[in-house]
Amino acid sequence: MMAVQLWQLLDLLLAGLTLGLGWAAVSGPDLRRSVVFFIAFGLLVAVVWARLRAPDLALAEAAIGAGLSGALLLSALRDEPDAETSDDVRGGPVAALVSLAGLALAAAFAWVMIHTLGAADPVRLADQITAQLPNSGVGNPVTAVLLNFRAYDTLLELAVLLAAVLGILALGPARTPYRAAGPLLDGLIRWLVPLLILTAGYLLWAGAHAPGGAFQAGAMLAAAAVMLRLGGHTIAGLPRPPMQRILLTAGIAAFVLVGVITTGLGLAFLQYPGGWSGGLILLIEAAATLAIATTLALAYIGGRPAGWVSEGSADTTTKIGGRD
Amino acid sequence: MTTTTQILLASTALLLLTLGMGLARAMIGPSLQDRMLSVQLLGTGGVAVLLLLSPLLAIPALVDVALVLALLAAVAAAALTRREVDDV
Amino acid sequence: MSDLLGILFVLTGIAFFAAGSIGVLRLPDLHSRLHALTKADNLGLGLLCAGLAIIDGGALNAVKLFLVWVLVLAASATAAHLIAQQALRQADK
Amino acid sequence: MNSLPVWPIMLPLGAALLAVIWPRRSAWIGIAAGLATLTAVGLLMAQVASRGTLVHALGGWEPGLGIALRADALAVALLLMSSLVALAAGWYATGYFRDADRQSQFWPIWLLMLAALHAMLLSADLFNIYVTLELLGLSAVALAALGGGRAAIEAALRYLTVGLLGSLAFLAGVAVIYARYGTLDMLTLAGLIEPEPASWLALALMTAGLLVKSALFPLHFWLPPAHANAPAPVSAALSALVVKAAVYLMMRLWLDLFAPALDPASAWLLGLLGAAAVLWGSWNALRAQRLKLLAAYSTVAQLGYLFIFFPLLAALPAGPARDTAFGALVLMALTHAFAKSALFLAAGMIQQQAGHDRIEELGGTARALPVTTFTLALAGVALIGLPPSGTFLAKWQLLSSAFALGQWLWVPVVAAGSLMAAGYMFRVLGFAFGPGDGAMQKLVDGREELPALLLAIVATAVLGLGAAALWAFVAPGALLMGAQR
Amino acid sequence: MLFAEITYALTGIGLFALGLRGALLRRSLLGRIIAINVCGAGVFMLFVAIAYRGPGQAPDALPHALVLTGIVVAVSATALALALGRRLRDSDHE
Repeated sequence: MMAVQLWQLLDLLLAGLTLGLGWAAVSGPDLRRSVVFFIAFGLLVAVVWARLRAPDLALAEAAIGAGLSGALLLSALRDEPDAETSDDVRGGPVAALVSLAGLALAAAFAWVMIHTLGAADPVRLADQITAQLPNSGVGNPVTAVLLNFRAYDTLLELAVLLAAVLGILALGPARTPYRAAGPLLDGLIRWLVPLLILTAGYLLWAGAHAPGGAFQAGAMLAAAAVMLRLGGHTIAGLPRPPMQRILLTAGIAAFVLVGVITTGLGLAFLQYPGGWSGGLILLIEAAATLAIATTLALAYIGGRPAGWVSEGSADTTTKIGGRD
Repeated sequence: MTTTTQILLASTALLLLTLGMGLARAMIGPSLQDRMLSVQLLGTGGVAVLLLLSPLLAIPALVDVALVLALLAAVAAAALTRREVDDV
Repeated sequence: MSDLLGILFVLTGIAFFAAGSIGVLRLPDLHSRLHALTKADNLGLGLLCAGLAIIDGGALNAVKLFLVWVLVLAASATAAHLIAQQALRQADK
Repeated sequence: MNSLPVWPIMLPLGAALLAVIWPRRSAWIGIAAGLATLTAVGLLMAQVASRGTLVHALGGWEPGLGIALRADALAVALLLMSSLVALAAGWYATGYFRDADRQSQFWPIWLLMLAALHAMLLSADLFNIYVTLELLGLSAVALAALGGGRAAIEAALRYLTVGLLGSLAFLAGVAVIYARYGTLDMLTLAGLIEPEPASWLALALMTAGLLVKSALFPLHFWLPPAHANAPAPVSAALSALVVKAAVYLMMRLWLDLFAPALDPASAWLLGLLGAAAVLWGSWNALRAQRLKLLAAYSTVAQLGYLFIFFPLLAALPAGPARDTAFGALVLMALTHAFAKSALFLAAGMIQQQAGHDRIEELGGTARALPVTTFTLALAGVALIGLPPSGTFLAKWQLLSSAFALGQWLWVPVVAAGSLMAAGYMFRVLGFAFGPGDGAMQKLVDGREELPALLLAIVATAVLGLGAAALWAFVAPGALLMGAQR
Repeated sequence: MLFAEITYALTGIGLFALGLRGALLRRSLLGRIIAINVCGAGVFMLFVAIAYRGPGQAPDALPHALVLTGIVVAVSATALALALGRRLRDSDHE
C-alpha cells in the first residue's frame, strides 16, 4: 500500500517537473533561457520514458537530446545576437484569446481521454505483437515493429531524414568550423569518440533482443561526429563527399533492395522469407545506422561541406528562376 | 514490496525534488553559464534517477540509458563554450 | 545486511546531491557554484553507484555502474573547466 | 500477391537515391523515373478498372499489425494526375534550372516529394499517413526554398512551422483513435468508429491539421507567399498536387471513415469556410500585382470550391446522385491540378524571359511568347469554368446538386467566384496582348513552352471531353470503405 | 484505469497545449521551434502513456515504435528549420 502511494508521489513529481520545464521552455521572452530549459526538458522526458517502461525511447531521447539536438540549438543560439529580446512573445488580447483557446482544448482533450482510457480495452495490438514476435526474427518487440511489422514506416522515416538533409545541403555552405580544442577537451574527445563508436556498435547489435537499434546507434555515431567537430575537426570525421552521398542513401537502399527482391520472389514487399528475417533485419539496421549517422552529422554541419559540389563551380548560393 | 525498494523509491522522489530545486538557478541565471550549470546538475541527477529506476522497475537496460547519458554529458557544455574560427 | 549498507550509501549520495543543489542555488558567484556542483554531484553519484552495486550484488552491474561514474566524472570536470574558462574570457572583455 | 501498388512509390524513391549518388545524371534519372512511374500507374489503373480495389499487405502481415497499401479508383485517379503533372513539370524543370548544381539539388528532393505523394494516396494506415504528411511537408519546404531569395526562404520557413503544427494536430488525433479503437488500419476502423466524443475529438484534431495543410480559409495565410516565391516547376507541384493531397485525406475522413459518426450538418462548417475561401481568394487574385501571386490566390479560391462539395455529399443519400456529385468533385480537383500547373509554368516562362512577372508590365508577351500566352488563355478557360473544361461540368454538377438539396447559399458564391476568375484572367490576358516595350527576348527553344501547353490542353479539352470515362471509373468507388460495413 | 497512465496522458495533453500556445505566440524562430518540439513531446507522451499497461506488465510496443519514428521526424524538421533560419539571417546581412 505504502509503495503504491510512493509511486504515485513519484509520478506526480516527475509529471509536474516535466510540465514546469516545458512551460519554462516555451514561455519567453529570453531565448537563452528557453534553450537551456528545453535541453533540461529533454533529459527529463528521457526519465519519463524510462518510468513508463519504454527503455528504447529513453535511449533514443538520451542519445538525441543530450547529443545532437542540444548542440544544434546551442549553435543556433550563437546566431541570435538579440537573444534577450523582450518582444519575443505576443501580448494583448490575441495572447489572451490563444491562451484561453489552448486551455479549452486541453480541458476537452483531457475529459475525452479520461473517459476513453477508463472505458477502452487496453490490449489493443499488444497481444498480436507478442503472438507474432517469434516469427519476426528478433526478440525485442519494438525492433520487431520497426524493422518487420511496420518496416515500411521506418523506410519512409529514413526518407524524411534524407529530404531534410538534402534541403539543408541545398541552402548553402557549411557553418564556420570551430577552433582546435585545448588539451583538456582534446583529451576527452580522444577517448570519448572511440567509446561512442563502440557503444553504437553495441546498441546496434543489442537492438535485436534488448533495447537499442539503428536509430539509437546512429544517434551515438552522430554524437561522436558532433564532438569531433566541436574539437575543431571541420567535417566531423565524415569521409569524402562521394562516399557521403552513398552513405546518405544506404539505409533506404537496403530497404528498397530487400523489398524489390521479396516481391521478385512472389512475396509481399518486405516480407522476409522464412528463416532470413534476423539476418536481413541486421543488414538493414547496419545500413540504416550509417545513413542516420551521416545524415545527422551533415545536418549538424549545417550545409555543404567542402567538395560537395562539382569541381569548377563556385560554391555560392546562386539565385535562379529570375530576379526577385 | 520490500523495505529496501520502498526506501529506494522514496530516495528517487527526494532526488527529483532536489533537482527541481537546483533548476531554479536555470530560471534566475543571470548568465548563460549559470543556467548551463543547472543543466549539468540535472544531467548528473538524471543519470542517478535512471540508475535508481533500473532496479525499481526491474529493467536492466536503464543502466545502458544512464551510460549513454553519461557519455554525452559534456556535449552541451562543449557546444556552449567552443569558439568558431572567426569569433573574436 | 548488505542492503542496509547499500541504503546507507544511497542516502548519503542523495544528501550530497541536495547539498549540490543548494550550493548551485545559494552560493554568490559562478565559480563557487561550479565548485559546489562538481564536488557534490560527483561524490553523490559515486556513493549512489556504490550503494546500488552493493544492493544488486552482481559483478557486471557493478562494473557498469563504476563506468557510468567515471564517465560522469570526466565529463563533469571538462564541462566545469570549459564553463569557467568561458566566463573568464567574457570577464576580460 | 499483387505488388503493383508498391511501384508508384518505390520507383521515384529509388530514383531519388540514384540522383543523390550521381548528381551529374540527375535530370536523366528524374525524367526516366517519371516515365516509369507513369507506366506503373497506368498498369495499376488497368488492374483497378478490371478487378476493382487492390490491397497490398506490406511485409505480408495482416493489416493492423502491419500496414496495407490500398489502391481504389479515387486513389488511382489522383495518382494518374500526380504522375502526369509531375512528369510535365519535371520536363519543364530540365530547361528552367540553368545551373547544373541547382539541377542536382532539385531532382532528388523532387523525387522524394513524388514518392511521398503517392505513398499518401495509397496508404490505408493512419500513422503511416502521418509519416507521409511529414515527408511531403519537408520535401515541399526544401523545394520551395530552392528559390534562394529572402522572400522564398521566409515563406518556406513559415510553410514549415505551420505544416509541423498541422502534422502534430493530426498525430494527436491518431493517438486518440488508437487509444479508443486499438488499431490504425483504416479498413478495420471503418467498421468500428461510433458516434461518440472520442471519434469527434480525433476527427476535429485531424481535420484541424489537414485544413492547415490544404490551406482552407482562414488557414490559407501561408500559401500565397510560399507558392508565389518558389521556382516555377515547384510552385506548379505545390499548388496542383501537394495541397490537393490534404484535400484527398479530408475526403477519406469526412466522406468515408468518419461518415457514420457524423451529423450531415457538420459538413456545413467546411462548406462555409470553402465559400469564404472562394470569395477571399478570388478577390485577392483580382488585386494581385504579380502573376505568380495571382495564381497562388487563385489556388486558395479553387480549393474553396472543393470544400463546398462536402455539405452536398454529406447530405446526399447513397445512390447515383451522390456518385455523380462525387465524380464532379474529383473532376474539379483534377482539372484544377492541370490548369494551375500550366498557369505556374507559363508564369515561370514569362518571368525568365521578361525578368519579372508584374502583371501591368506584361505588354508584348503575346508577340514574344505566343505559345505561352495561348497556354495562359487555355488555363484561364479551365479556371473560370468555361466549356469545354472539366471545371464547367463540375460546377454545373455542384449547382444542380445545390438546387436539388435546396442548399441555395452556394449558388451566388459560385457565380461570384466565376465572375471574379473571369476578371483576373482577362486582366492578365489584356496586358499580355497589349503593346510592349520589346524588352522581352524572343524564345529560342520553343520546346520549353510545350509542357505547360500540354497541361493546359488536358485541363481544358481532355478532361472535359473525357469526363464521362472518368465518371464511370470513379463513381462506383464513391462509397469507399464505409460500404464494407 | 492506471494512475500512471492517466497522469502522464494528462501531462502529454498539457504539453501539447502549452507547445501550441507557444508556437502561436512567439515571434522568434528559435522560440517557435522549441515550442513545436514541446508540442510534439506532448503527443509522444500521450502515445507512451496509452502503451503503459501497469507495473510488471510488458507495455504495448506499437506506440513505442511510432514514437521512435516521430522523434526522428521531429529532429529532421528541427534541423531543417534551423538551417532555413540561418540562411534567412545571412540574407539579411548581405
